[in-house]
Amino acid sequence: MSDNFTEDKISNSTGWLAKKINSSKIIWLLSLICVFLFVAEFFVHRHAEMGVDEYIGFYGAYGLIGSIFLVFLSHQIRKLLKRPEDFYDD
Amino acid sequence: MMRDTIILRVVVKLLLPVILIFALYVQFHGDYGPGGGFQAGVAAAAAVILYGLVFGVSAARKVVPQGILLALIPLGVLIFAGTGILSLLLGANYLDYSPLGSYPKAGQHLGILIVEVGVFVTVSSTMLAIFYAFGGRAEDALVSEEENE
Amino acid sequence: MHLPALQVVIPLIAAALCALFRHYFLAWFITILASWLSFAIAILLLLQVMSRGVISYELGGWVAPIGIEYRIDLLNAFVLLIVSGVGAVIVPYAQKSISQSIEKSQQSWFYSMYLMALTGLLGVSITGDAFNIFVFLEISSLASYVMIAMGPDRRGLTAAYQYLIMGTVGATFIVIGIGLLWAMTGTLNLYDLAQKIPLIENSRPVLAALAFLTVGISLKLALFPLHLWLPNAYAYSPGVASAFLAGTATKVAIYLLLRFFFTVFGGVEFFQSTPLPEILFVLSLLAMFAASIVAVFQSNIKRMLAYSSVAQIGFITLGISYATEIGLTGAIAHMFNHAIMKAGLFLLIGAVMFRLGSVKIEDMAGIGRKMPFTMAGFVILGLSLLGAPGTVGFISKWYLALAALQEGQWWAVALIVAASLVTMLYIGRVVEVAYFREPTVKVDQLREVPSSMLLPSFLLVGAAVYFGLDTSLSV
Amino acid sequence: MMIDIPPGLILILGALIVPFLKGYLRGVFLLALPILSSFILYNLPDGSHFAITAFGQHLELLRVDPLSRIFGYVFLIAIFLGIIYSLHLRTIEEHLSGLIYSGAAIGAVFAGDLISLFVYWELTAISSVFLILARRTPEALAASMRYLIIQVGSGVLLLAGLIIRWNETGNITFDHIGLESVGGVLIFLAFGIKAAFPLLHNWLQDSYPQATPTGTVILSAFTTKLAIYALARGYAGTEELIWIGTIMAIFPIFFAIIENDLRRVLAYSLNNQLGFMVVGIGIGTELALNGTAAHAFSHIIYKALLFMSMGAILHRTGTVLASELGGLYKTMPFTSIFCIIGAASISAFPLFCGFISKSMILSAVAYEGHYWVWILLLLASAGVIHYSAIKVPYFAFFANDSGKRPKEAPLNMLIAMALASILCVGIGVWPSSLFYILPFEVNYIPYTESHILSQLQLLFFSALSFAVLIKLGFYPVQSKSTIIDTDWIYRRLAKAVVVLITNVALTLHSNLFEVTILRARRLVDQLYKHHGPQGILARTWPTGSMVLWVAIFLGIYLLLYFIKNI
Repeated sequence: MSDNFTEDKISNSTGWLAKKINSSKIIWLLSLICVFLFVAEFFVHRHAEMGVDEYIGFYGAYGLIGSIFLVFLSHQIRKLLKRPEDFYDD
Repeated sequence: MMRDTIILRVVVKLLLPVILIFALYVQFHGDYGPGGGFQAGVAAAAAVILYGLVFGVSAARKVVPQGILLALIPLGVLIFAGTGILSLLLGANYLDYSPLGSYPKAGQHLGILIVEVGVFVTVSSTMLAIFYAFGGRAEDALVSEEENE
Repeated sequence: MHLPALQVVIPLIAAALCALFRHYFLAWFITILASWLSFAIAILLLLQVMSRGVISYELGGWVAPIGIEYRIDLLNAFVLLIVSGVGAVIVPYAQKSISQSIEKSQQSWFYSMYLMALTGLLGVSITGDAFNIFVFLEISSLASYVMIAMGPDRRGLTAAYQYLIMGTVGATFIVIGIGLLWAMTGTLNLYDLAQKIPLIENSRPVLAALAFLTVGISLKLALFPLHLWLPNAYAYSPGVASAFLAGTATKVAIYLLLRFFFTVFGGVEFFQSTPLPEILFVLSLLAMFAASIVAVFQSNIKRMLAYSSVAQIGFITLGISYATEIGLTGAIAHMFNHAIMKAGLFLLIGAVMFRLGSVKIEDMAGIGRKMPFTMAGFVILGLSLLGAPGTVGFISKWYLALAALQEGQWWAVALIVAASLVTMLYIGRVVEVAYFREPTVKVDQLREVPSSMLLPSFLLVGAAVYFGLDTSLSV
Repeated sequence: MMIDIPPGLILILGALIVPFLKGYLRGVFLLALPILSSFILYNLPDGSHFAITAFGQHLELLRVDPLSRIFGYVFLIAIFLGIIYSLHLRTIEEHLSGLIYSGAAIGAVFAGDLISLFVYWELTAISSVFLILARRTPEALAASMRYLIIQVGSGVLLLAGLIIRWNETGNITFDHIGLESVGGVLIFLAFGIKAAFPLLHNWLQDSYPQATPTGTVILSAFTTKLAIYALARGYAGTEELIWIGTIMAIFPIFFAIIENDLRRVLAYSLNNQLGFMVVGIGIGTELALNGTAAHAFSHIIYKALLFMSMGAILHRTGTVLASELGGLYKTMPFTSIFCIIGAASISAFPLFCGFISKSMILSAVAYEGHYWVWILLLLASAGVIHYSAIKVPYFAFFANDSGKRPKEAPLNMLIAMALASILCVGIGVWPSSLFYILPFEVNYIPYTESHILSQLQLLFFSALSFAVLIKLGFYPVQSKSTIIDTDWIYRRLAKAVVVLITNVALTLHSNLFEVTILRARRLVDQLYKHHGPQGILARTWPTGSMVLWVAIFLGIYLLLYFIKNI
């Protein structure tokens, strides 16, 4: 029952975040911040701890790639592990 | 019940005093030789039991009533244990009769006699009580059977 | 000074007085006086032994090997404490329970027998004379037969009869053993025997005596598979008698086993040179499992507890079979603990019987709500029985496990734990019925038992918890 | 002296009074207990204060040192917040259970020997299960039983380990234990279960989401952090912990990303955060242990805050499934803000408490040169923002509007969340306040330009990837489902095996049983036939058999005793 309920409401929802344009705006905003942070790195004294992090943009790149990697791997794991809701019948 | 055996009845009547006296002999001789309250008690009880066997338990019950019997059993124990307590009170160890008399030997004589009396009372009355319990049942059953006929 | 004599004589005289006056209330009153007095004496004796060492008391002033000697060391002072303690705690409870289940005219006899049994058990524990042990053993046994026969259930008679036969066989074996020893050494004093036996300990009669004593005592302590008399005897006797016997009789038999093997027959080396440790070990394990499992399937809760007693005795003898300091500590501690727990459990079940009139497990549905204190006590003691930390049961099982570990027997530890789990099953069954089922109409009308019954039970419950935390006394 | 009362005991004893109080009085009393307890703890100097002798051993019930002190404080804060959060409850079940549970955990933290630790260890297990049971659903009942079995099992392992250790060393003081002996390994496993080591972790995700809204808040604080404390005390510097912790930090991320139940997501993230602490313990340097303690401290607060916000949602809407929520920010603005503060803390945004503590652990790893561990933990940090920091608030409060318009959370819940938020930000802004109570002296500066910048880069690029993946539809769709974890082993595999064995055994048993019964019945019939209708002889038969047994035994004993002599 509650499933239908969710589906129905999506179309006529009026939330700010639900609007396509707004979600694009958020992505633009985030991208802007990221670019800013990337550029900022040229002006800040870098203090590398591990060697690999002295490359410019290491943290950003690692965050981006690592996250995407995690999500894609999750997809695969999900295929493997997902079961119907009432799988454990106890 | 052996109502019809006259010989038995007469013999038993004759034997009873002898058995009782023998019981007393065993009782008091226990101090010096084989014997003592236990054996004497059994012998004395045997006398009454014999009487009961021949003349019927109800007759025996008239001689030694059940109520008295039930009181005698613990009384004997009390005599026995009380003597011990008495010697405690007189400052000796439990069941050490020495202080009971004027000199230790006399005390010991007296003590053992009293204790043996206690044993006698308890043993004889217990034997009798057991006899009453079992013999009485058989007789009661017989009586009720006769009534049914 | 004369405490050792009084320890035995007071209940004896009181028993005679009860029988003499034959008034139910007076008898109860005498019983309560006598039992608490002897408890006090036992405490004093233990304190004396602790401070001054072994006490020896010569009856009738005769010197030891000839006369009868009462001799109290730490071990039997402790047993005296257990027996008189359990004996004393039960009496206040008895009045209500007995007046319900036994006719008025018979009640004084019950109290008399109760005191006789107490006399006998105390006598066995205190005396240093082998023949005296037999005499007192018979006194206590005969009194117990009577008590069991006075049970509310007609099956009590059969049970008492069986117990009579088996008890007599056991006692006869013991007296044969003692007789053989006497024939070989010419003495009946335990400590005198202990001096003389090592010289001839491999002669046939001594070994035969040992065999007779072992079997006789095993019978008395209900060592598996010689326990067959016990379940019925405990199940069909009056609640008070069950509690008293379960708490004391087998414990005294265990004391005898310890006394004969470790005092008379020259201690640990001799014990280990015999095949007894192995036999005891195997039988103990069998008892722990077989009897526990039988207990699980019982529908009568008193029979269940009786079988549980057999299993718990298995735990005790297991500790003895190791014959190490830790093992014996565990065994003696468990002896003490089991006395408290089982007496308490039987009292509480007696309380259930008092109100419900039945001890069938299925009749007890939902009783936890109607008799909250009784069942709470049951749960606590049950937890103790299965060895939950914070209760006495934990302490002794702990030591038993340690003893097993000391021998490097990992699997034995696992078995101890597993047997405790079986215990959990049968206690759990009762708890499940008592708390998680809807009360039946009959149960719904019940109320809690009077405080004269609750307080003694809770004294034992309290003891089970207290000694579980403060282990200075029992360890 | 009043000061010598163990702080944990105050809570436990106080709990016993609670049932007799009503209304406001109860509320005041509940709140007074942790305050009183904190006061006592504050005034306790370091050292051992309350020792008894039992089991022939010297038991130290109240050993205070800097390591136990910080856990004591944060546990008291946690129960204080938990009580405020649950003040609206009319039933006392959860209050009682929570108080005893926290009291036991605090008692365990101050236990100076393994025996008292064991007693408290089991008490936490037994008292906490009521927080799950109080939900009163069949699932909660089943989960609570699984939880109880595993928790008690951990205690049994601890007991076994401590017995062996006692046997080996004769010493039961709770100090460094190490993995050198069998006992040490068993105790390690016992701690490991409670710390939710990989493969031993699943009780956490299984049970916490089943508890009541308030129950989860309280549960999340104690059991696992107690285990962290125990590990830090007994196994600091144990190399194995570094890799265990790293795996712990990584693998829950996958589950968290695909899990639909938001409280279970948080449970996985709890596991992941524990991984960081376990790594810290494994490193074992002063900085690492400081980091672990600090991370445990801040983690208790922000995880409680997150669970509180989810609890508020559950309280108002009856569900925390991501697939059924969304758009709640409109009617629950405060809860949303608090949730975001918690999310910012867990993802270690600068100016929030997680930033301080996680940085300490990462730096400790870096200083000791564990290159791969560092790389993987960094990945885990990036992952945190995905599943915990963004996913939870996003699906609950924003995302697609579910149309649900619940009321704002009750006032007491808001107050609790506000206090937790203040603590999160407070520690983030003034880290020295936390440093003051850490076990070792601190000379660590969290806020350097370089550090802030790299952390922000990591977080924002991850956030960007989240936004892009959502937009492109690559992010796993949240739908009702069950994700199998190691609980499959005991909920499915073991069940199947047990069912199989039971069936076989039952068949065997019933066959055997029938045969035996049949035989027994025949025997009885025979006897009955032979021995008359009254069955008098039938009754004496057992007595005879008993005597037979006695005779047999006598024979055996005689034989054995004689043989011994030949």
